[in-house]
Amino acid sequence: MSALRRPIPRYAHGSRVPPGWDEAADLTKEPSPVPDPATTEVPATLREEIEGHMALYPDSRSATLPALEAAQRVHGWCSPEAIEQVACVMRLTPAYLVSVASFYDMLETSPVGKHSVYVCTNISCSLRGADELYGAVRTAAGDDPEFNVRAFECLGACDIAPMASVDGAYVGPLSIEDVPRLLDDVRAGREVLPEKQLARRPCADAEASA
Amino acid sequence: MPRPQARTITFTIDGLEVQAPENAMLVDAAKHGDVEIPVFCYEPKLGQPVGACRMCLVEIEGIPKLQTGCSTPVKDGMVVHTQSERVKEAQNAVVEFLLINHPLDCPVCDKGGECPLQDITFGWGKGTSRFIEPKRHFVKPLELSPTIAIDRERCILCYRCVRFSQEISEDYQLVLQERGAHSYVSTFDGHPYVAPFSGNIVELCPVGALTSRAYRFRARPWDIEDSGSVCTLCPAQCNVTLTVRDERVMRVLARQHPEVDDGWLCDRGRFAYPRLGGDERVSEPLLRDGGELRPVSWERALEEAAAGLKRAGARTGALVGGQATNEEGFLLARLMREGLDSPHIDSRVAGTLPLELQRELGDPSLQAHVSDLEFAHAVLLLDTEPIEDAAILDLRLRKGVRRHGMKLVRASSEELLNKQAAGELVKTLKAAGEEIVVLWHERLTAGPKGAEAARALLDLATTLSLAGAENSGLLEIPAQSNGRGLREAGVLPNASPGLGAPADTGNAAEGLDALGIADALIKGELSAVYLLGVDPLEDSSSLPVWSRSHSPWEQQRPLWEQALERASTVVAHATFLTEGIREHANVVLPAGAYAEKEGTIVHPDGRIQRLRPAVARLGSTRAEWQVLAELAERIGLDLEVRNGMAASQQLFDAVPFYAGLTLEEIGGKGIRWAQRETAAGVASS
Amino acid sequence: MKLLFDRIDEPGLNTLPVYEARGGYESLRKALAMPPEAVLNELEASGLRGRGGAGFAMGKKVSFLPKGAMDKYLVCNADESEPGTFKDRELMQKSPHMLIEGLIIASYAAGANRSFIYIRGEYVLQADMLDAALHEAREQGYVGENILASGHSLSLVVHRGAGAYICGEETGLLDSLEGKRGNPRLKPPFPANQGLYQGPTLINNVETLATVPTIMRMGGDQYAKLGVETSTGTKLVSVSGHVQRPGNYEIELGIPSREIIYGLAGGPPEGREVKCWFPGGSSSPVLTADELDVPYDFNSLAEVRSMLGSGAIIVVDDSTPILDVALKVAKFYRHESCGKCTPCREGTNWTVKMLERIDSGEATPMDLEIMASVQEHIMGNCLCVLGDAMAMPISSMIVKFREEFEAHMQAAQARARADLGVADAALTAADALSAEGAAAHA
Amino acid sequence: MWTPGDDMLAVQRGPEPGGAGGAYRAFGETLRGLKTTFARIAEGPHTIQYPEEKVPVYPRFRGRHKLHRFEDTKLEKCVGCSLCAAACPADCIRVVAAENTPENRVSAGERYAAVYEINLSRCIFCGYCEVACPFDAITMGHDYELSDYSRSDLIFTKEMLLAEPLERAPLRTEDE
Repeated sequence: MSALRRPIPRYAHGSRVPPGWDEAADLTKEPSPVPDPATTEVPATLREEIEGHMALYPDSRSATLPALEAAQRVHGWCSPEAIEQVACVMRLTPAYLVSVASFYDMLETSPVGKHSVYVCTNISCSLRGADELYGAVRTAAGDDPEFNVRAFECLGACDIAPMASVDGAYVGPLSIEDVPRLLDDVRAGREVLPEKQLARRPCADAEASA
Repeated sequence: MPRPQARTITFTIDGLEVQAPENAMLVDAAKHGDVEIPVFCYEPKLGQPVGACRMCLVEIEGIPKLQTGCSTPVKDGMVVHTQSERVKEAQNAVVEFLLINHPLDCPVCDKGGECPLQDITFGWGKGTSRFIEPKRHFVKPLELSPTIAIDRERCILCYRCVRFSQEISEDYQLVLQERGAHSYVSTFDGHPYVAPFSGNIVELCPVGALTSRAYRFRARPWDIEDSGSVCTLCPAQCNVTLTVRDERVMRVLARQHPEVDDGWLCDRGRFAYPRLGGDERVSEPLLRDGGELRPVSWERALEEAAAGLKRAGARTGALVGGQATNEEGFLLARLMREGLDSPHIDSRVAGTLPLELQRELGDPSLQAHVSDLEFAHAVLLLDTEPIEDAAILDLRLRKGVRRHGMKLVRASSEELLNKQAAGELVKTLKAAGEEIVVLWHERLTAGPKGAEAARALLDLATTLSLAGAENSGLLEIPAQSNGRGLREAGVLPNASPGLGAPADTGNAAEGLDALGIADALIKGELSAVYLLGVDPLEDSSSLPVWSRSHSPWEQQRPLWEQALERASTVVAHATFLTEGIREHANVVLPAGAYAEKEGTIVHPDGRIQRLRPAVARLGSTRAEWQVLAELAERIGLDLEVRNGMAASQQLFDAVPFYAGLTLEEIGGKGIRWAQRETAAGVASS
Repeated sequence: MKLLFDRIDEPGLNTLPVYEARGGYESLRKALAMPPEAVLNELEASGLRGRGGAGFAMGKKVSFLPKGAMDKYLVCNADESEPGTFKDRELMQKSPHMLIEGLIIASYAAGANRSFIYIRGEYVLQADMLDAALHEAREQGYVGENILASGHSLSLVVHRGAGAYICGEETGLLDSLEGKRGNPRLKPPFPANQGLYQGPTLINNVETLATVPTIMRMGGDQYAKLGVETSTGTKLVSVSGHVQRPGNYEIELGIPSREIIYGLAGGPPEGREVKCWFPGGSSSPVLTADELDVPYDFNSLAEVRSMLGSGAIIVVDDSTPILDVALKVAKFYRHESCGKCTPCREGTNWTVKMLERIDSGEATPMDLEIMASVQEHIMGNCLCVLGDAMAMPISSMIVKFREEFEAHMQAAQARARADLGVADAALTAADALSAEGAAAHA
Repeated sequence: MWTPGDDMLAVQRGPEPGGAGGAYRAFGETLRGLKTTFARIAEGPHTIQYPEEKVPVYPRFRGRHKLHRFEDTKLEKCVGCSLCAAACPADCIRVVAAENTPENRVSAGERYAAVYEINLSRCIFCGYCEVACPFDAITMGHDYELSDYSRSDLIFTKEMLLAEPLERAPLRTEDE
């Protein structure tokens, strides 16, 4: 295919337009103020956790991020339902929360797989072959709905480049050969590539480790 | 709280020495020297500047980087350049950046011709763009709410709309989603942005991204004329600019008045206008003929109305609605008292209050300003929910709480009447500070305990020593828009114009109040009723949420149903053919909507404001003063009114504390009579 | 000289007993025995400059806080997101108590009673380590009411972010910590006057705070003797990219950069040469192989129009086209721009599009001029420094590698033309075939 | 400044009155005029028998306006932007716009002209509307037969402007 006739780039949801841009308000819906506690059901553990976070700060609104993170853990993503539950406990409007949630990369505003595999594709990792690694992980994961494979901006582990964060655990340096085992470990619920876990890596500075 | 007083300093801008208030933002200070610094995101009404659009970059000597004029307070001796090469290059760059993703659809854009982005591109842009990549394109326009359309292609992310939602109306419904170049303005999960003040975002938008669906494509700026007037849909009486094309109101915009509306407008005031020219309007005189209202000539209608009223004579009652101007009320009161010898005229929904109390409550030294709601230490809301009773005051109270830490206290008349609770209330208020405003609703004085509550309110004012104090006082929200003006014009059963004794009118007898009139009609003691701009049976529940108004007469509805049924003559001087009028009126005389009227009305804080006709009267509608004068003539009374200004003059002459007032003095911004020398008149009358 | 990394891999260093056995929290006791002003003097005397990127003198920053009784806040910026930087990660993971101790001392000097560690959400392990360490410290009475009977109280919360580079910008971090979108704020007012919850706030990087116990132990004057005059002390340097031994190294400031890249990190792989290197994370203007001998300290790097930044060296060898590096960098900043101010939001987007066009053979040398001019227009005109962070490296690359950009452009054009020729030929052939088919049908 | 002595103008005078010189002075100019007349007799009459015969106009002649449609989609080019009305110095154009809907698509853009009227009794045929139009939707045609019996008939509606004129004015060829 010629460069001059290259296909028009599309977003992950298949549109040429970023998600959300083309969506109108549904006029049959009512406006969404702070949810009514009487009609919004919140799982007791989630409520407890959010309230715990709120108590830590002078202004309870500071707990927004931890609260959204907690809700995402329960619901898998920041679904409208999850947002409403957080809004109900924190006494904020759902719109405020969705605005915050969509700002941050780690809060998902559309449904995703249960296991997150963030492959760092920023400069240091890409210099050492991260783009190929990401391609390999994507291909290997295929359309397995269990996985949420994402190219991520710098994860702060350039010393083990190219690397990935698998459900929060950093592993690296990865080669393309490691990919099948990585996914198998995740599927099996094992620790992923134990020998490549960052947690076990000594400091590079030889004198320091001495 | 003392209002900010800024001292004047001198600074240099573009080689010009300019005087400006200290610490004013450079953008504002520059205006004192006739220098314009372009802005998009800066809007002082929205609170603290955010410095997001970077359009206002200026060079300040002594600071290496360019600074944003919107967020830099001006200091004495500052030397500012807005025309240097560096500044020009930065301005060109920002315009170029903004236009990268802004579509070139000015010909179809409603904002075209009155668009700040167009103006700034023309004035401060380079005129060319080096951006050759494809622009983004997508579906547009999209609905954001029943009244507002959003066009995200045009959005320049200036933050004004979301700041309004979050910091002014504080509803947190409209937010920015995603980040960076993907950011877009939206709501939660496709819920519409429906809020009492949502329409303001259309006016705030500096591009055509947010447009009013009702105004969409109706006119271009060169097709229209602007006409300043006052919205009479609620007692807040916001100042508005009516956009007129082909003798129709096409749009209602806010007309900033810091002492009335602070530059905002509620959605009812903004979007209810299509109703003003709508199908429900009465456009010609109607006469009941064989159980049905049929159009007739003015002559015929006036004859019939006069005949009916004359027949009833002193057994006529009159009810005046809040949309009526002072002049209309005043002329009708004359017609009733002098022409028919009937004192039964009322405009108060809450019923009669002894004249004494009325005068004391209206004491000029006790009256608070609207802006006091923002600067007082505490505001007591007595028997009122401002968002429903006078919506725009809600924003003012929020501003007070948010910006000046004002304390908001709510109480009901029961608490006021309870000694202990009242004591607590005083304690709470005094704890907040010395400057206290009591915002109370007319309903406080309704019912059997009304007079007692009014007395308690006056006692409270004395306890808090509100009289004559700075940023303090009482502020009444009348039940009807022009309630205060009608009372001052003498549209009360127990007072003459200027709250004088009834004897001043030549008829010493006290008349019946609204409820009394209804009662008397049922009992047959009265046989005719004149309804001026009022339908006591009006039901507003069928209207869309944003234009719904609560009829103040709702509670009296069952009584009036019977009363109108029993009345032998019902003359309705009406704008809309509402239920009660359609069912019960014998004669319907068409009246104008506020956009067609001339005359004066009085704001709850005593500000006399002027209504000016923006559009021609609908159909064969005649001016109300003219109709009343002709009616009076047929009854045998010459009101000596030959034009609208004469009616105003008569009113000013009749009310002692309006003495010497002229329409010119009222002007476009109105005047508080309490601040005129004649204010003393209220006590002596 | 290892101060922060001294026996960093000692097993159990992340636990209180091991840390205390090494003399941990002694500095805290020493500091609490002194009046806060004295502690502040020590910090000023040490000449310690902030290790987060801006390099502002730490002691001076503390002294900017208003005096008097009011709610003051101390925020530790552990949102280490600058590409190439991973020093704080290692510190927090292996020696969390050092950070906590430093934070308590700094709070004492600043008179702050509430503190927060804002750690990026991706650092799950490190945040857990900190939480565990904080729990131990609280149990031991190092954090809480009336610490070691000194009268100083401190509450400390580990706050996890959720993935946004811009939250590493101090005011963006504050907004994020207040539960909002992490948009940077307008300055002034500076955080020292109106920061978190509108109160006076001191914000410091992890490494800066972790250095504080060492300074208290050594004394400010002794510490100032390390390094060079304007850049005192030791610094953790993260070396990554095309080097044989990527990782964190603690160096004394002022040593030649070559020593770090070739000496410590082993230099580029066999047979390759250094093409360019970022001395302080991906936001710093790139330097070439000719500039490898520049002393690694704040001022020397500023003299060659670059910066030390967060101390992250990214080495790019000659096997990588410069355009790929530029595109990676620009795409990152486009992704991370918060969108609040115009030049950054639109400028990063535009730059990426222009770079992509160069790569696809649709650009002309004029585009390079436009790109350079766009970078000029971004620099200094933005609300925060994120826009500059893209504009600086990109414009330095255009200056230093202009020929390579032009060559790349020409090669891409030739490639595109060839592709187009092939495509045209194919089309013509297809047309001929269909014409034949049509003829056959007729 | 004019000084009578110095700035004298020498006027060449003809022969004295009387004789051949006198006759030339009396009839010379007439004869010269007649020379042109007689020289043109061979060309035949130049009178145009209007309305049977129309005067051809130059290609850039500005006659009655025309509104255009797109050739392929037949949608109107006019989007009702009203810029022509803004540009019109005689204020003779009135546009009322409306919004296209999927069911009723009139123009290519979002909006279209629901009402488009030109009051030709006011129009001064300056062509500014044509210049102002961003979509080339309005052009000045060549028709100049615009008389009518009532003023109101001279208000041309959108339909009239979109329709082809009944009779076209002939166009002058290059060398005419």
